[in-house]
Amino acid sequence: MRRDIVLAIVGSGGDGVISAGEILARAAAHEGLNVFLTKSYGPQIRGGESSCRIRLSHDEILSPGDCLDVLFVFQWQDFHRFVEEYTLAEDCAIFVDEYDNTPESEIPIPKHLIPRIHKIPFEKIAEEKAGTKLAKNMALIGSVIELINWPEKAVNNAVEEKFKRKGEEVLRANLTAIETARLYVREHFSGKVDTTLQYEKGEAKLFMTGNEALCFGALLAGCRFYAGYPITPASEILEWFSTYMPKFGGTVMQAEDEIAAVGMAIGASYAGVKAMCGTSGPGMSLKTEMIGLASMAEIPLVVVDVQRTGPSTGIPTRTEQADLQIAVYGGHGDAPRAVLAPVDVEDCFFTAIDAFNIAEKFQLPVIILSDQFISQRKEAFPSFNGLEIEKIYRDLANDNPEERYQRYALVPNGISPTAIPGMPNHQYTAVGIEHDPIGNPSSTTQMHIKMSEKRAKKLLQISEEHPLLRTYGPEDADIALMGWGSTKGILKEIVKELCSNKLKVKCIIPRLLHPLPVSAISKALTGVSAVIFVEQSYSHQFYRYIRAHLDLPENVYQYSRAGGIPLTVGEVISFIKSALSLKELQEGKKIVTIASEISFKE
Amino acid sequence: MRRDIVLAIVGSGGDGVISAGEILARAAAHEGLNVFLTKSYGPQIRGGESSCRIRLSHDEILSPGDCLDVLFVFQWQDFHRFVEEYTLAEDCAIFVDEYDNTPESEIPIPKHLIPRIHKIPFEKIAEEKAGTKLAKNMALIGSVIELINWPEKAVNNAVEEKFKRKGEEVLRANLTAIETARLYVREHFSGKVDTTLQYEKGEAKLFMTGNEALCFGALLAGCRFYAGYPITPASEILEWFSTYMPKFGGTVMQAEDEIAAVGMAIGASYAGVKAMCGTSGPGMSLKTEMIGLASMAEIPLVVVDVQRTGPSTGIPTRTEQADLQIAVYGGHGDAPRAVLAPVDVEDCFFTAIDAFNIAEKFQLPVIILSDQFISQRKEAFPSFNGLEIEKIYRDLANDNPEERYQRYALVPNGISPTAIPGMPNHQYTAVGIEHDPIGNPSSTTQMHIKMSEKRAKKLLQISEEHPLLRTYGPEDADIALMGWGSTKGILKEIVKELCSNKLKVKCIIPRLLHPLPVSAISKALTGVSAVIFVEQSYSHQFYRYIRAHLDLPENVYQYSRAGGIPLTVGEVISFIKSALSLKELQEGKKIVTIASEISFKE
Amino acid sequence: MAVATEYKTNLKPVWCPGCGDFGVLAAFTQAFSALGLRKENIVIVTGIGCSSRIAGYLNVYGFNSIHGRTLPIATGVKIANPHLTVIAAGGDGDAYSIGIGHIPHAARRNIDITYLVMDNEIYGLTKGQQSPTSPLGIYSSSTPLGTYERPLNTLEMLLSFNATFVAQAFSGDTKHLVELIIKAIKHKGFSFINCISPCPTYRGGMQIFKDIRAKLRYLDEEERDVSEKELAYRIARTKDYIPIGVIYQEEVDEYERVLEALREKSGAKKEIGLEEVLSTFIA
Amino acid sequence: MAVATEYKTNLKPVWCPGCGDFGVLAAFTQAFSALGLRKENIVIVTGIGCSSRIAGYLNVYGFNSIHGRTLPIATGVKIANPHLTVIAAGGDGDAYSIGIGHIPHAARRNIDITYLVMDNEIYGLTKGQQSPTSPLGIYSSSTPLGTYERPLNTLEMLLSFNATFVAQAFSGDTKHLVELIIKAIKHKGFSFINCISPCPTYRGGMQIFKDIRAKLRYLDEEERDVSEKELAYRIARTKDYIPIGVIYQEEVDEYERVLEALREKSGAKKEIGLEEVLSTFIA
Ligand SMILES: Cc1ncc(C[n+]2csc(CCOP(=O)(O)OP(=O)(O)O)c2C)c(N)n1
Ligand SMILES: Cc1ncc(C[n+]2csc(CCOP(=O)(O)OP(=O)(O)O)c2C)c(N)n1
Ligand code: SF4
Ligand code: SF4
Ligand SMILES: [Mg+2]
Ligand SMILES: [Mg+2]
Repeated sequence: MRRDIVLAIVGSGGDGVISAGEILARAAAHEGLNVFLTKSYGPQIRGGESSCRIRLSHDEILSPGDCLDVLFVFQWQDFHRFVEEYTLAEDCAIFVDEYDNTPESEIPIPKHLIPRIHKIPFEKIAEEKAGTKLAKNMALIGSVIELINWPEKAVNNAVEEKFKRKGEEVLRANLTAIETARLYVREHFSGKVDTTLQYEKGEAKLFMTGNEALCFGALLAGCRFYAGYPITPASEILEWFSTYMPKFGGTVMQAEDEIAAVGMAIGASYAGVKAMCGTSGPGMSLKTEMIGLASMAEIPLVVVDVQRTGPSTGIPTRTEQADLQIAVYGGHGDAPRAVLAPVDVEDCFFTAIDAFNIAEKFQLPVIILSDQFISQRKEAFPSFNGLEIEKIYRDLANDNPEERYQRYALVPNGISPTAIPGMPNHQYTAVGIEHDPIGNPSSTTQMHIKMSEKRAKKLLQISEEHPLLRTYGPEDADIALMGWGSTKGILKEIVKELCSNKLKVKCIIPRLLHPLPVSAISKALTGVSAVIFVEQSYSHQFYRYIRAHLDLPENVYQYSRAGGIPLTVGEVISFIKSALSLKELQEGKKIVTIASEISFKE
Repeated sequence: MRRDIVLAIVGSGGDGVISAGEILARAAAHEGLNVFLTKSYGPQIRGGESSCRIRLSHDEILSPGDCLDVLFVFQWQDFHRFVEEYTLAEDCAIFVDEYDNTPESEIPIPKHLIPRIHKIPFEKIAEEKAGTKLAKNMALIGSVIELINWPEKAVNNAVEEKFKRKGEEVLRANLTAIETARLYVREHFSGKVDTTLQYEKGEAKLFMTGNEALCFGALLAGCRFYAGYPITPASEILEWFSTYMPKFGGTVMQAEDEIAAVGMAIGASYAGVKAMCGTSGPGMSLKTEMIGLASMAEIPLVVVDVQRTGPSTGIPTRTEQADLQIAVYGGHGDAPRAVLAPVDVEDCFFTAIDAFNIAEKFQLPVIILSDQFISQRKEAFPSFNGLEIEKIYRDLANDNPEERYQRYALVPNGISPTAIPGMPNHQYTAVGIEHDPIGNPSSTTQMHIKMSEKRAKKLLQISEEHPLLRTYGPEDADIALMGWGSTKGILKEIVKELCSNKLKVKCIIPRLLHPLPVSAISKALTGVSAVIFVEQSYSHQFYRYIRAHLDLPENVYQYSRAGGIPLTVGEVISFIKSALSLKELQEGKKIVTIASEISFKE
Repeated sequence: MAVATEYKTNLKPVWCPGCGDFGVLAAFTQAFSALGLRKENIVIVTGIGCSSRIAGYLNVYGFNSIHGRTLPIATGVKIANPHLTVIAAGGDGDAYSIGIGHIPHAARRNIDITYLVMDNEIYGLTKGQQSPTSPLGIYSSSTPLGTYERPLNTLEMLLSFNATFVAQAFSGDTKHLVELIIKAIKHKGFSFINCISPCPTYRGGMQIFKDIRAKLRYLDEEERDVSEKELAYRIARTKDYIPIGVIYQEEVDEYERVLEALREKSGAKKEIGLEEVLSTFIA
Repeated sequence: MAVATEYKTNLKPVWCPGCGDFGVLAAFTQAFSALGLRKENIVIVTGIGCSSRIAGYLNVYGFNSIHGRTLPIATGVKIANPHLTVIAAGGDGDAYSIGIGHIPHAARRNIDITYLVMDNEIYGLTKGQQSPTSPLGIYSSSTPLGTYERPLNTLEMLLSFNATFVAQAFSGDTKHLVELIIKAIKHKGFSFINCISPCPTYRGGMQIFKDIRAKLRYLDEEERDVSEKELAYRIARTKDYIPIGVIYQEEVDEYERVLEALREKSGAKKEIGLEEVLSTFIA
């Protein structure tokens, strides 16, 4: 009996792998289980390999799980594409369609696991019971129900939901395929494989992708204008808003390019509507000039960058954390902005709200650094019933100015009350040119210094008022793992793992990346003797960035792996192990003595 | 008698201020003097205030000079615009046109300097002797010759050169105006003002702007394609090449925008021609996506960014050092590039050559960070007679590959021999998508890691093979000033000044900013107990960048002033003084004891 | 109702004496006054260039943005608040070189903004480089041997983009320009005016005003069917004279109206609670 | 002389079964073969999109660059080495949305490259969002209630840019496409082909091939004066049929020739010493 199980389903185009995965995952979320769903595809635009991986647990799920406990495959030839990401557990159970006749020598898994392969006649059941092999994913669903103890009722409901429009007959055929497979499996594998999950049912959970959660957050924060240009993995934001934004009286624009998209959002925000635009790396590169304009003209703006593997076109369908530098430093001149990073699907919701509040309160551009891993996976999390959201709107100028209205007044905190078109007596010109308090162009050094200071003052306030720092693990930890964004999951999992091995380890995850909450992080680092940076960027962008702003303890290690598949718990733990014991050999320090006591599960 | 003099001429539109300054400066350079010429204008597009400032010396000139020794003004009303940048020396001499009748209370200079004002009838002489007040700048030239001991013959030659096309009569009238003014000044001021410069004549020097020197360097390095889009202060590069490039069989393109400009340069380079594009901040923001492409596709490329005051449109005619971050970090993903910064006009020439050599040798984009201060001023420097230039061209693939040609072969040093269209049997596809050695798209994590490593390897080699570090001052200095680019001049001047005050100070100026030559800098920092960063960026971009890569000594100070007028020696020295004595109060350290001995000239 | 001068700020234009853009500034103020528009309900979005400085000289809401991006920003403004009168303005470099990619899209959306391009056939602010409308063979700072790229025919181009209002004006004739601006603002949808606005400093001196004036032909919009596309093309393509007036106009639903219809279709309701939205995503 | 298949690499296209782009790939190889071009003397520059993947499938020099920037890169290539046959290719999103700003300038320069746009009226690679050529009212991933922005007429647009060769093809008729590509490559100057190349996956299924075929009308280029602009506009603007063939062609000096003349005018000499250059700058 297991409390946590990881399974994958692999097939190609017409196999219905993705819809089977979706049905299963959604059903589990309905029963209050924790679910973590990722999908992966081959390079063909259509009809190529496709797969999904589901982790299911009664307890908190922090990562997709390093190894597969259960694998379902329709044909082995489709599996090649996924060997990198689908590592099999030693005690795994593998189920292959009976029709597959790949010679053993060509099965792309470690030889010693071949005996763990079992056959199920998915296609045959489909053909016989549903009259079409298209229903083989239903046979698979039936097998999963039986093998894993998946919530049967919820699954059947989900199947009904899906097929009810296609008529009673189709639905019945599918349900029969499910039931037949279930019975087949019970007959053949009962007691022979240990794949049963143990859990208690709970209240139905929300189940969505990071992109969807982000859209919800934005909508709730009051966003009523979204402009985007299609790009993987941010297109879903454009598509989601295309459906929902008009319902809320808002507007979504598919702009002609990313520059136009951010320009439209700036225009809408200037005119008083909370506005957002979204993209991935290549679009982010194109938006830098406009982000500088928003910073200079002091216009609230939210920009989402759903990072993918770079540079250039890179690998559009894969994840990476290498847009940190462009988010923080992209743009010529000193152009203050804030950068936030959500740490999981649910947090995409809250980050969007934080982003709008910061943008509005401080009148500057805020960049949300999401990534493919967070944005396209689905997670289940409790519903937000009764949640109260603080919604901030920019400070508006007094209705009756006595003198000429000063849009860029040099107020003590740097945040001068703004006006929006339509407000009488406050006509002003927003400018990207350096300017005096009124907004008239000024080219004196004195004015430039004053205005640079005005704009920069916002940063100090943001990091003090919204430090948004997350730490997990014991306060008096000896070792701190530092990471950001989507690596939160594995870092927290590693902290749990190491702490259960008697180490005192915490992880420190800034959700506000820029301005960096230096004092909050320094506080979290008090007493820490070694810091291990974990990130998914070949050039250590996060480590370099933190170094530039923070004095670090003496012992610093970096695990920086280029993007592609997400970091695994295993690879990071083995790095930590070797880093710390290396240290032991070299210096024999305290932390190392502890490290040598660790019994890593490898 | 002086060895060094700083003068300024101030007027408006029709006054001929700039042409007078150009004639004087060029004449001085002809006589082998050191000259440093900057110009400054009011906001009007035409006909507004204009001025130029000339520093003249027998010795090396490192900066425009903090204070004016001599000031010429046609009307005081024009001077308002320049009060920030034209600080008067206590012992200055001021010459105003007799016609100006500004009441004393409205003269925009410190009251106690009013007595140092003298009147010269520039306009009257012009009207009477040349028959037009347009010749008043000639009267000014005559006065300068006499007052400062400016090389008369060379000036007259320059004037002849300028007017010979307008006929004998015009020329004579102008020469008469010069001569009359000269005699007037001799009669009225001889022995009364101390403005005479002492120098020995030498060989004629080269005299040009930084933009021009950069163009020369590029041409010499073999650049035969330039694409630009007009932008202050980089337009002169486009304009210069428009004249010279066709003469050399090359091409210059005025592209439709900055993205097209860099795209064209990439295309030309891909096809085998050394290519460059140039811009300033806003254009740099637009080019980031393309620079990432060049990095990924491994195409040699030189991009010039002549920095101006930012962010956004900022102050187009003023200088700043705040594009460091976008140069080094601009672009999504990990996209290796090199960043070089020239330190003076002459160095623009060598930096262009270094840039092309690095771009070609390592097949990546190289960014040259010039700035308005370097690029638009003119300096005199010795001719390059007999100079031998090393010109590197990219490593080309073997003519007869046995197997399919691998453009992105995983060779040990990461620099795979390239091919250019037209070479038989080497057809390949250059790509911005992650790829295998052949160039075929690949989305595996393994391949991405390998290719990331391949591209990053170049950086290590660049900083080892081309550290391009400049230091001035004693090797065993206690204090190091660190700066880059156009601040070199004042830093070297400050080093001289402080060393002459018994302090042991050096300055460290990396010309290769990225990849940072960490070991060379660390070596230069050995034994240094305090580092003072001096830069012209409100957010300390240079300091942050260095911190991210280098461990610094315990005592670190930063003088980071926003752009506009260039940093002055005086403001930095007074910062240093207060920083070091502050330190003394706080900690009583060694360097401070020395500091207290300094007698600063303020 | 405000008089024309009230639409001006007291900021002194940086323009050269004789610059054509003074005429455009005057025309805008007169048109606003004639239309009785409230200052706070007008927004002018400009790019960068001499001409783009106009935003700062008008006492309305302004946005002097960056080079070439007037249209996206103006589009955002108009959509955010359709009650505003939104003007986009800039130079020929701003519009037809770096900014040209946005024009077809603003035109095909038929967003209700008025786009006035001050076309001086040169880059003024950067000191006289060629622009995409510079005629062949002229000497500019970037073409010391004369221009050699064929200029764009911008009227023809806008017609091909299916712009619903295409006109040409001359800033030397303020009165006529005022009339055109009024028509353009009244037009529902995207209205485009190519306003010939000479740069005496870098393109032809003061003489150029005379040269242009000599070639003008005022179009009579009553006399012909302005929605005749073939005729419009013929006028736009003529080399015999410089056509001034409305070249083409047709009625097509403006973008804001289309969006409103879309919202209705989607069942828009302005106030909606968190639960309502989220419920569909409960598994 | 190489046979058509030799112009193909052995990389398997990622395209969906039935994708129109297969026809374009075949046509290119046949045209290259028919023209007897050497593989190493051809360069194809593409952007990003399903269609842009074509570079990797052709055994010629290729540059699969970034989204929307084929023309600037191809321009650089051609100028750097005028002996090369330079093709730019991409999708309708690549060309008419993000990349549209480069087309008028390539056209007015009359740079000698062939620009072939695989127009499927949709964004294929990003999974089916609308493009600027999507007809009104179609359902796409980004327009769940149907498209509502009027599509561009790209032929009309290219005519207005003064492109010297404007044609339309259908990838379903490879033979005809081959002929057009040959004509386009032979044309001195900028040649443009809008190639209707359906996306059965996201835009109309396999049925769309039939629908298009039913509306085609092949133009007879012998029968009419292809340099008649008004006629060309009429053909481009027709709603009665889909015109296939050369819409317009005229002879204008190509850019490379203009540049060569400029070099001559400037007194070009290939080898020149350091001293010679610098001497003019000695004070
Ligand atoms: C991205 C960017 N590129 C270039 C510039 C420099 N620039 C400022 S104005 C201008 C063009 C001016 O020409 P035009 O738009 O015709 O306006 P005009 O001055 O003639 O009225 C240019 C290229 C800039 N500010 N930003
Ligand atoms: C700057 C940038 N923006 C967006 C994208 C994402 N993207 C890739 S292909 C594509 C459009 C594809 O449409 P099209 O050009 O018509 O080609 P097709 O796939 O239909 O052949 C987009 C928007 C990108 N790669 N780069
Ligand atoms: S340079 Fe030309 S466009 Fe600019 S203000 Fe002067 S006259 Fe007008
Ligand atoms: S999605 Fe459409 S355009 Fe792309 S390969 Fe498939 S059929 Fe072709
Ligand atoms: Mg202009
Ligand atoms: Mg397409």
